[in-house]
Amino acid sequence: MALKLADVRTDLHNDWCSGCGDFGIEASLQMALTEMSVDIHRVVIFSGIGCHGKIAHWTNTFGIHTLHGRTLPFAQGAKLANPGLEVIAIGGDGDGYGIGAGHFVHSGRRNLDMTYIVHDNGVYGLTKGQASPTQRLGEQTKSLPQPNINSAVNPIMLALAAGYTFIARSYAFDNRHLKETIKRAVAHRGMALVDVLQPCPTYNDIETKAFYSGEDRPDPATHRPAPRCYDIEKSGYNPLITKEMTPEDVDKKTLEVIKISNEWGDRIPIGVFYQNGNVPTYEDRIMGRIPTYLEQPPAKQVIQLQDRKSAADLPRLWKELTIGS
Amino acid sequence: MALKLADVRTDLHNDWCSGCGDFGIEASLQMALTEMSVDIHRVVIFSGIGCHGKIAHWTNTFGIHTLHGRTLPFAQGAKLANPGLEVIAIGGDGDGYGIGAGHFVHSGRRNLDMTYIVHDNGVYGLTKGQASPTQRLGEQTKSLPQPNINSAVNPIMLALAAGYTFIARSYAFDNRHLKETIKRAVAHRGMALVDVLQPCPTYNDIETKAFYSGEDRPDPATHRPAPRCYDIEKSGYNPLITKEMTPEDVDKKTLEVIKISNEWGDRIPIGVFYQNGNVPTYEDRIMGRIPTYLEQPPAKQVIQLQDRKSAADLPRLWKELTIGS
Amino acid sequence: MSSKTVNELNWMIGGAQGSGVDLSASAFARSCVLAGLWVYGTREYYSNIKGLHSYFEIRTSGRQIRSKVEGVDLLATFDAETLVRHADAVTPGGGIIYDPALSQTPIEKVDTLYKDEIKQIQGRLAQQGLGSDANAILEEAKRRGVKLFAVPFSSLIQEIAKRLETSELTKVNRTVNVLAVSVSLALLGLDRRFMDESVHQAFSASRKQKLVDMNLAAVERAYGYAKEKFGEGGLEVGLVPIQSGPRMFVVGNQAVALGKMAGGCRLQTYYPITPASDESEFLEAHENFALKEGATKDGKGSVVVVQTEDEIAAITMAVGGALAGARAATSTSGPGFSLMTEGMGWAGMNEVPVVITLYSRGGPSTGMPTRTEQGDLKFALNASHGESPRIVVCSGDMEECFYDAFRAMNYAERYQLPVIHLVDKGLANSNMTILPPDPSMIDIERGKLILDGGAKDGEYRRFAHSEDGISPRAVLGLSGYRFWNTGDEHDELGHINENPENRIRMMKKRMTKLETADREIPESEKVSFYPAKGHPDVTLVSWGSSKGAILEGMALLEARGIKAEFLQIRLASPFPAQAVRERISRGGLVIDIEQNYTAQMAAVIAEKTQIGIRNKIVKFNGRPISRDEIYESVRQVVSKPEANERVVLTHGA
Amino acid sequence: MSSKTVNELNWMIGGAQGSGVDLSASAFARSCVLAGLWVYGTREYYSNIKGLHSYFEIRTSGRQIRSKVEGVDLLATFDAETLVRHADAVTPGGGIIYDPALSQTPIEKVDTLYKDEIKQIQGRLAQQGLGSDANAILEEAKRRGVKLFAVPFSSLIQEIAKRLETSELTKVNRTVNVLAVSVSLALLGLDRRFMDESVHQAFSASRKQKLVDMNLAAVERAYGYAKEKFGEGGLEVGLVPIQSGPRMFVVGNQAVALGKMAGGCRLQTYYPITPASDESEFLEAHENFALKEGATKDGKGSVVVVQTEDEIAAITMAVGGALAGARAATSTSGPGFSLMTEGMGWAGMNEVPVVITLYSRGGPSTGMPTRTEQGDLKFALNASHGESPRIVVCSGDMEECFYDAFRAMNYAERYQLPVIHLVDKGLANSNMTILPPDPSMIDIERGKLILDGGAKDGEYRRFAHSEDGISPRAVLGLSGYRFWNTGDEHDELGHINENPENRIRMMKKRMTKLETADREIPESEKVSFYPAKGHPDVTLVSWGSSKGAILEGMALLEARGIKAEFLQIRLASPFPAQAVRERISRGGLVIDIEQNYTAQMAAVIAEKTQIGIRNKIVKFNGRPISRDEIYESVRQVVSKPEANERVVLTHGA
Ligand SMILES: Cc1ncc(C[n+]2csc(CCOP(=O)(O)OP(=O)(O)O)c2C)c(N)n1
Ligand SMILES: Cc1ncc(C[n+]2csc(CCOP(=O)(O)OP(=O)(O)O)c2C)c(N)n1
Ligand code: SF4
Ligand code: SF4
Ligand SMILES: [Mg+2]
Ligand SMILES: [Mg+2]
Repeated sequence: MALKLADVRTDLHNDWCSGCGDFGIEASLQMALTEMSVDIHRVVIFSGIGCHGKIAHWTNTFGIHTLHGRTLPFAQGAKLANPGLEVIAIGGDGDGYGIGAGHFVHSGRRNLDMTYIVHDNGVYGLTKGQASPTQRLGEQTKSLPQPNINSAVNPIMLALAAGYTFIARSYAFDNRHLKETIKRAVAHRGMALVDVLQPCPTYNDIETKAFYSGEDRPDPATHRPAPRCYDIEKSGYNPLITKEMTPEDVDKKTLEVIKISNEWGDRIPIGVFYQNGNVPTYEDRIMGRIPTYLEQPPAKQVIQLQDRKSAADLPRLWKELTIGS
Repeated sequence: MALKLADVRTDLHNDWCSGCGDFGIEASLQMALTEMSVDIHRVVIFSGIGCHGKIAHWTNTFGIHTLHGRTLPFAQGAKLANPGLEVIAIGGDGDGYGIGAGHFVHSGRRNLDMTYIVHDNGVYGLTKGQASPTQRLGEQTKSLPQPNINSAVNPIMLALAAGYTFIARSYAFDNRHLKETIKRAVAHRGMALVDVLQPCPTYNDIETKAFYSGEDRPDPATHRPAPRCYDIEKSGYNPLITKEMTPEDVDKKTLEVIKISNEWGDRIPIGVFYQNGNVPTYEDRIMGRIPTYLEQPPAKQVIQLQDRKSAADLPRLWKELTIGS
Repeated sequence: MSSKTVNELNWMIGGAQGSGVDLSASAFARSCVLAGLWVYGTREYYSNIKGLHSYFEIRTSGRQIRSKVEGVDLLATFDAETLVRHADAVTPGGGIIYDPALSQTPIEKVDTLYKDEIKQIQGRLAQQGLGSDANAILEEAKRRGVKLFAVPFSSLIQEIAKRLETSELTKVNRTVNVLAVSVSLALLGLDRRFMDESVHQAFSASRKQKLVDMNLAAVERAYGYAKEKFGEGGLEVGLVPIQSGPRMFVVGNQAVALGKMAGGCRLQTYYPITPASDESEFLEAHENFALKEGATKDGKGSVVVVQTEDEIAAITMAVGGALAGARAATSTSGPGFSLMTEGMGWAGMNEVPVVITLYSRGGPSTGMPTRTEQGDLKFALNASHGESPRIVVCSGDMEECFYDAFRAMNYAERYQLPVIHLVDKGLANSNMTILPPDPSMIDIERGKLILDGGAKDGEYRRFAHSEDGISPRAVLGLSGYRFWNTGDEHDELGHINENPENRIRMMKKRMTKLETADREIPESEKVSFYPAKGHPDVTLVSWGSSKGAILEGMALLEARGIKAEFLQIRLASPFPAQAVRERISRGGLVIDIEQNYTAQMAAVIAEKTQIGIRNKIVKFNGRPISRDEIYESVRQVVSKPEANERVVLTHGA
Repeated sequence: MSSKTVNELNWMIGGAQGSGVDLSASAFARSCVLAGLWVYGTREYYSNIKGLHSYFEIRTSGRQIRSKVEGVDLLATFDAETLVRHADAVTPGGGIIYDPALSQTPIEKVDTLYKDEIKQIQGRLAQQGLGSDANAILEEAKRRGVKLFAVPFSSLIQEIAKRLETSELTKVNRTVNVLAVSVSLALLGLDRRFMDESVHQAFSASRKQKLVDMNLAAVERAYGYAKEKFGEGGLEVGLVPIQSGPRMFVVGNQAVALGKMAGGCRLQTYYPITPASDESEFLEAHENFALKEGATKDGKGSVVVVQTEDEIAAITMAVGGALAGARAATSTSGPGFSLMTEGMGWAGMNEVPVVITLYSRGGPSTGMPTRTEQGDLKFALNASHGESPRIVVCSGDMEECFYDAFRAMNYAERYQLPVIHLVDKGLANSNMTILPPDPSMIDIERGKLILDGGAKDGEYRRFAHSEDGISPRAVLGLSGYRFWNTGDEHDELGHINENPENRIRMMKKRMTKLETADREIPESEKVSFYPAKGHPDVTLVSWGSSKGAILEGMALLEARGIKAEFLQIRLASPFPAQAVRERISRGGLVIDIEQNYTAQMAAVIAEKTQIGIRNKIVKFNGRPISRDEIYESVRQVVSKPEANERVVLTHGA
């Protein structure tokens, strides 16, 4: 049964500021959900704390609105317990790259088969506009008393260093691109990052919608605004790491990813930067230890017998600890 | 007055396992301290929790043995309060790249003028040998019940992504190289990382001293072991980012760093990978806000008058809050 | 005008978060203050940036006031939601300002109301045979004797735009706030010049003359309209200017920030969190300040404010700064404090002076980030594993926010330990007029800090044993005073030591400091006692922001013949067991009043004095306690103590 | 042999950490167990990997024993440090095995002694007119009536090497442990075959026949040497085999791991920390296990153990797993628990069943990581900001470690909240023989878990109100039962809701679950009561690992005519106030016994019952309480209660 958008939306009042890029992300995510061939009952959205976090409530799937910065470990716990779930974790840039940076790094090292979408708006929205880790040094968005004193992180490079096997960026108001990117991220087997450039009209008066759509720089020919974001894949870039590639090829690709990811200003790259399906997922790795893991993951195990007694055959196990007979 | 090694050593019993690479690091650090032209009274060692952490007690400077993973924020706090201190933070790989990964990333974004030395032994030593974040996927050091299930982080690349402006690697038992690297790191204006490959004879039976010194691969000519570590700078690599370089040049250098940092196995690069003195330090940035910061940093401010009353002229400040007269 | 209650009223305005209601509220309050009056303002808002409902109550009076009251004398609205939510709070004889254009709005169309709320309101109206739109709400109010003042805001705005010959209607639209305030003040009879001045002060910072002009025009038009249509208005309350000396108009977290600055705080770390970050941002905005003459040559003082990556970094960075000799502090609220516990324990173990301002908001977990609560007391007292000393100070009003923040810096350094300064959101986000505090009331006391640091022979022992448990303290970089720190148990030098006897001495040393503090801190800083006139019928015990409501509630009780005394607990650790035991064992019927579910202070009292307080009044719906709730609930308890062991207060929208 | 005390002795061995002392200790214990005896073994070591001193005491008996005792009957040493540190613990009539080659070692050359310790020992010897080396220590012991057994370990080793014709002397050197144990057993008169078997069991896992042979040779040589030189030995204690049924020889944290497995735990997250990680590693080593017949077709069970990046991830990942329906747990000790408080609060707010095993070690901060303490009780009870329900279970012995771990999994799921299972390091690292616990004593109770999950019409309300506060619980992925969670206050569906009335109901709902738990959990799981024979002179109140020492101390007291009863508190939340009040108000002189500084349980009792326990016996030097300390200190208190309000125990090296 094909899902309609209304099926994946709750009827709650959405309290984001008007014009917020979060609306674009929400719409794209929800459209992706209707188009993906995944059983909607198995989808779980995890979100962090920040404006973005409320997306879990606006979306009509299981929705777990977690703690500031902790989305990823919560989400991984659920996925580990039941690998049959389709887990989509959603974070803010303060949430995910700021307080959550440690989890961000270590999630890459695990490579669980799940998706992480980050609302990247350059500010801490819900706490009234402090600089987030993606805001550049010396920039001064609206609510800052002084120019930003910290250098920015490059999430793409950080993800690469951490071991993410699918790394993409999209733009909140490029509905089509974002939706497709989310679908590809979910389809990827392994840990996928989608960094989404998200205008925050209330607090970020630098990276605005007008900035991204290039309203300040009309195309000389058409006189229409020339958007800053360009799709790297449309420009011929291929993010795929294949089995056939030599280590040198892989190195080369890695370097390309970083080079492109450093672009900013008049040309802002979006698209899939990196995709490597050849790294064993954490699920694969657990299977190496527990061969029955996928059929009987923690959440699906039988823990009691008919008579409610423990199903574990412990006396057998603790023979090794018992002396005398 | 020139310092002797004995001056910078305490007379406590050192309880590291015999053969531990930590001894090499301790010796190199202490030698560096005697050779550096820094006032020893201003030197403060901060360390984390792990075997490495005890180095703060073996060294006869101010020594602050902090919490697991929190060395960097403790150290930054002291440096911020008194930029006249020479702050050397020391961590373990579990401590610094594991639980402390978040602070690791954000310290790079600040670029305070200090040094961070990491004892990189591939294991959690003090808790009996669990895999640390630098242990490679599928490796199985001595005390692991199963091969390591997580991919390794590449600290060099992580540091680069985080914004460290001096990034080096050395080897615990290459005393001369390590000592010089530490001196250069301390001399560098900005946040400096020295990742030190450190054999843990007790728990890491893969990256052993024999491994690093290449005992398994004698040089065909000399029949002597051919060490795996090679000094990239001796091989003609130049880590310096100069003011004159174009953004393209910088990109190129960045890519080179990453490429080299991925080498492992028979050729393990050590040396300074990256050095960029042109990024304003956090101290510089504060000066942009508080012009008197360096002369009167928080720790040096006069907070009381002769009569012990508060030195702050608040009534002047709170005029803006007062109505009526 | 003789039948009017003069200079004693409660005004409310509401509207969507981000639409300028906060500006309105402060313009109203400022006008009153300029007229010599005293104000007490509270603020309620959702954890949301724009669009959800927020409202402000400004209580104003000819004498100093310290609490929220029930009942609104004049409600200013310009959206349907405010009308729907708050009309029932207006007292008979009071008034409602509303926009007639909105009166047809169906209640279910107010989509920022929760479904349950809509149902409830509709039910209430239906019972009275009323319809289900804003009009019904107005009708309901009218039936209760509330006066209605229709103000067609959009036509007034159009008039203003016309007069100013501007086409920027969206900008003029924003004057709706000033219009509502001005109509209010006109109805209350306050001379226009105060509002003019208030507008000047509010908008001159923006340096846009146009904005000032536009809003002045709005004031004029609103006063004109009110005079025209409502004449004297017929309200039973009014405002007249009076003579007053200087008063500070201050928000709770500003008072804390000022106290910290006075108290010598020079490094503040923080990670953004509601409602704590306002304090750090205020400090940052005032990072450069003047020193008194004679302090230094250049007279320049400063505080370094650092936004950290998380609260773990915030506390450990502050501790690092303190080790280097700076007076250092951090500010947070519950979730952040949870993350600070490990770092705080390290500071306790290493005897580092550091101040943690803990703004208490609705918990548990993310809870209700913008609502008030006193739910963190027992956590603050017991936070961090193992046993380490800490001082916990609880402020009850604006002045205490200032003085306690100052004293906290002193306590930390004198006793070389972490000090937790507890401030409820109800205080932190409220504003009120107070007499300017006097920083010279308190000396800066640095305890056993080694200030000279001349070259020194022999071993410096950072943790030297002493009778009072406190050792001379050197700071990092002090030549000749090298020391070590570790979170492990350590010897006097600070080196790891697991010897069992050393352990016993060191545990004792650290815990002894709390006994020393208990001995040295004067009782006046531990408890405040407000006696009844004559033998008390009831002894109210409480702490934190309930103070104002209790003090004013006591006056009402007394008027009804109930003599109440009040014991305010200000220091929760070391706990003033002796003082508390004496007071509650010789007073009247003891009632514990707290803004949490489990009556945490009562639990602490039971633990420390073995006296169980049977009667409790608690509130935990996230809204502050009002004077009238105190009055009513205490009366209820007094009338039948056995039947009212636990009274749960429920007021507040 | 008739004058010998048979099967009732305390043996000690010491040596540098990492030199195999742990192996020796377990070989000794295992030999005893194989001989049908019961053992209780404790382990003391530094926070160090190799080189610092560790020692083991193995108490053995013909009947089940449950505690540490003072006084060593036979001390086996092969390094100078052990001699220097522990010779004074040997009782007159006991013996010391030592290497004569070490007897010249000057005490100040033992560089792993702290300077203060050296000074103290030298002082003690000087007072007796003795020198300052190991010989003086021996002489001191001899004067006290201790028998000395010189064993030239290195020549024995050389003999063995010769016999085995091996040149790997470093490997043979390692047999020193087995030599020392064997000499001990020979002196105690235990037949060699038990030690042979013990060696087989210990080394056969390594699959190195050579190793087995080498150690068997050592056993033989040692027995031979002892017979030769010492004959019957003349010790006043001895061991003889007895008939016994099966006994489990288990370490505390293994008992917990087994309890969790039985209790259905299938996801365990952890971050390495002493002394908790042993439990997780045991689970990981047994991640695949068998199921009982009829459970599933393939009969294969498993537990996924995940080493996380920190404790914040450990708790939140476990919570994520629990949401998906797995029984999930995490294990940590103080520093890690400090980091878990925020995540635990979220679980409380969202009613997620999760178990946190909290191994209590010396605090505060890093403290004494390898030493025992009961310092985390009040923190566990109050951890996390705001007010959220939790159950806190405190285990007092091995069996309880098992059953409580099982029950904790049940409590968590029945009441849908976090359960903290408190286990002292003193228990976690001790080993003892117990009767194999019976998992079928407890049913798996999943409470209101929705198991069927058939397609369902209408809204599923995860937080539906109910009388007992507990709502039917669906898990992620259950078709037709979509739900939401948030750390914010929420409505029945789980969506954010700041309405004040909703708030009151939801707070009440969550806290009501604790009342429900209090009602439903049988008293036998809340407190254990051990009556005196006849009216008690004293009522001992305690919790956790002090239990064993108290029970055995009571027997000694009774022999001296002091009738003691014992109330063990097992559930600290919900607190069994009624039961405790009754017991302590009608018993004898009440004495609170705890292994912490502030007597935390006494504080909780005061809070919950308003009864202040005046007399306290506390210990906080990191070493476990012994039977004899209980005996002596209780006698002391009983003899003069007023003069002994707080007795601090100081034993242990
Ligand atoms: C531990 C903790 N610290 C701080 C906060 C306060 N807090 C709430 S939202 C937020 C920032 C959100 O920024 P971001 O993650 O970028 O999300 P956005 O609002 O921009 O979508 C913070 C710091 C919190 N909830 N928990
Ligand atoms: C919050 C916290 N979690 C866990 C621990 C336990 N712990 C002590 S040392 C250590 C690991 C140390 O490993 P690493 O940092 O690599 O240092 P090494 O011992 O290898 O030098 C851990 C996890 C702790 N002290 N604090
Ligand atoms: S503050 Fe910014 S991010 Fe948050 S809802 Fe408003 S526009 Fe969106
Ligand atoms: S365990 Fe490893 S790292 Fe630690 S002291 Fe021993 S050898 Fe060194
Ligand atoms: Mg953001
Ligand atoms: Mg390590």
